[in-house]
Amino acid sequence: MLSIHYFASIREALDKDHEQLELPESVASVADLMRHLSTINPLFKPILDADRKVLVAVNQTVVDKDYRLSEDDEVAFFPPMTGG
Amino acid sequence: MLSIHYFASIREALDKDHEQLELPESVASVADLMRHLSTINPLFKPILDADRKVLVAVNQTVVDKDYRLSEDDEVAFFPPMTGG
Amino acid sequence: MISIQTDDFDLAVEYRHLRELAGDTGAIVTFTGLVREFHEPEDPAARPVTALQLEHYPGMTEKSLQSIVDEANSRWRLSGVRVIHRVGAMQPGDQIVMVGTASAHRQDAFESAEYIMDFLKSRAPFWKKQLTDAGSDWIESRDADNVATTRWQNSSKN
Amino acid sequence: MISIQTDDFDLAVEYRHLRELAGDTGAIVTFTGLVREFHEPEDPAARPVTALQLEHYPGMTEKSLQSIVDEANSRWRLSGVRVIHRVGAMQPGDQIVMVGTASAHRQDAFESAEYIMDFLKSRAPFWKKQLTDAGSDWIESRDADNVATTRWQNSSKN
Repeated sequence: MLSIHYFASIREALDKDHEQLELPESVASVADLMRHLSTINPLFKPILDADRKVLVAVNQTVVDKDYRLSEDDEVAFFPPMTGG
Repeated sequence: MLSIHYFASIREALDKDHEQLELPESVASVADLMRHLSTINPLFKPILDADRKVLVAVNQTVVDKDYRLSEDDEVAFFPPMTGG
Repeated sequence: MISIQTDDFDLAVEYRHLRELAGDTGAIVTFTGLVREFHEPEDPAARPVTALQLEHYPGMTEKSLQSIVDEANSRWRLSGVRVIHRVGAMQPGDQIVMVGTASAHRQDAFESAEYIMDFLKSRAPFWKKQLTDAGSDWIESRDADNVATTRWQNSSKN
Repeated sequence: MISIQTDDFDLAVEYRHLRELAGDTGAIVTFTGLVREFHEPEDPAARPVTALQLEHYPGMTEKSLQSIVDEANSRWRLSGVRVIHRVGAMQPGDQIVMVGTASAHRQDAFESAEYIMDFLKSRAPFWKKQLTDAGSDWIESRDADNVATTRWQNSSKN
């Protein structure tokens, strides 16, 4: 089971901070997962279409979109960080 | 009247922190003054001979050895500064 | 030591701890970040911020900060490092973040504090939302902050 | 503001003053220098320092520091600068010097504090004499401190 977290503007756009998802067979990479989420959730599409940057972390480390997912990964989507 | 100040290791070597001196006719530059002081005070010579660096300030600004002195200048001799 | 907390912090206490650490410390640098009333004062349409909301990613934030501090410790000879980052609701003038570094040498203390702040700004999962009388909006990351980390790529100290 | 004093200082008080200054301050950097027990720990013959004596040139020291601070104010946008340098007798662990800078931006606060410290080290008339159980000697200026100022020659900020 994938555990997916959303933060900041993305959390607000989706109106949820967290969901669980059985890793579909068609999903191998992070990019695949993003396409899959857009398909099942219309709110997700504008987030990916917008020219704003979306960062992805898997198991609390930022990864590229071609990162290969495993069952039970913790995935997070968020905008560029603005600490300090 | 020149007012001459000595600081730190130079003050200790000369065993004085301050003296007054009528600007001699032979003295135009700081270098001239240093030669003159070496002549009249044997304690001054090793300070100039040593390879340690001597800095000179006139009227509280560090100057080169060819700086031209004026009557009533405040001259100071000291080793490289070590603040902080 | 790293803390993520909603509470305010006392710089004097943190400074005293850095000073009391073992080692022949000669230099202590502290950086404190405060909530600004105008995030982009160059923008003539900017309105004064009335409140700031700071969100983070529990778990990943601590891990990110720890790896930034670990890297600083490997690049510079430090006798102590302290990082505090607040989350939750804050107001203009409030303290958001502090970084304190202690070292035998001033250059190590300065550079490591700058290094930690540069990476904390764009590599640790924090997000800021500001409230003005015109509504609320998420503060976008500044290009300057994103490029600030690149200056450390070719400058391993030791 | 610049102070040359024999008394110790309280970083918390100075930080509070910098924070209270007018202006939309977002960043405060403080540097504090402490008396080290070993000035040159690399020297195997080095003996622990038991006391430090700090001498200055009354009048010129204040002028030198003021011109360093003026130059920092012209290079960076600062809402406040504080410099305190102690003179007289001190012991290992004692505070010798502090520099505090406040600015809207962290880079300005960091760079100006480093700039002031670099010049204060080798361009302001202070001299240190250390006492060990082997006697007393004047601390010689470090080459690193003398060259530290050169890095600012080609980097006017604005």
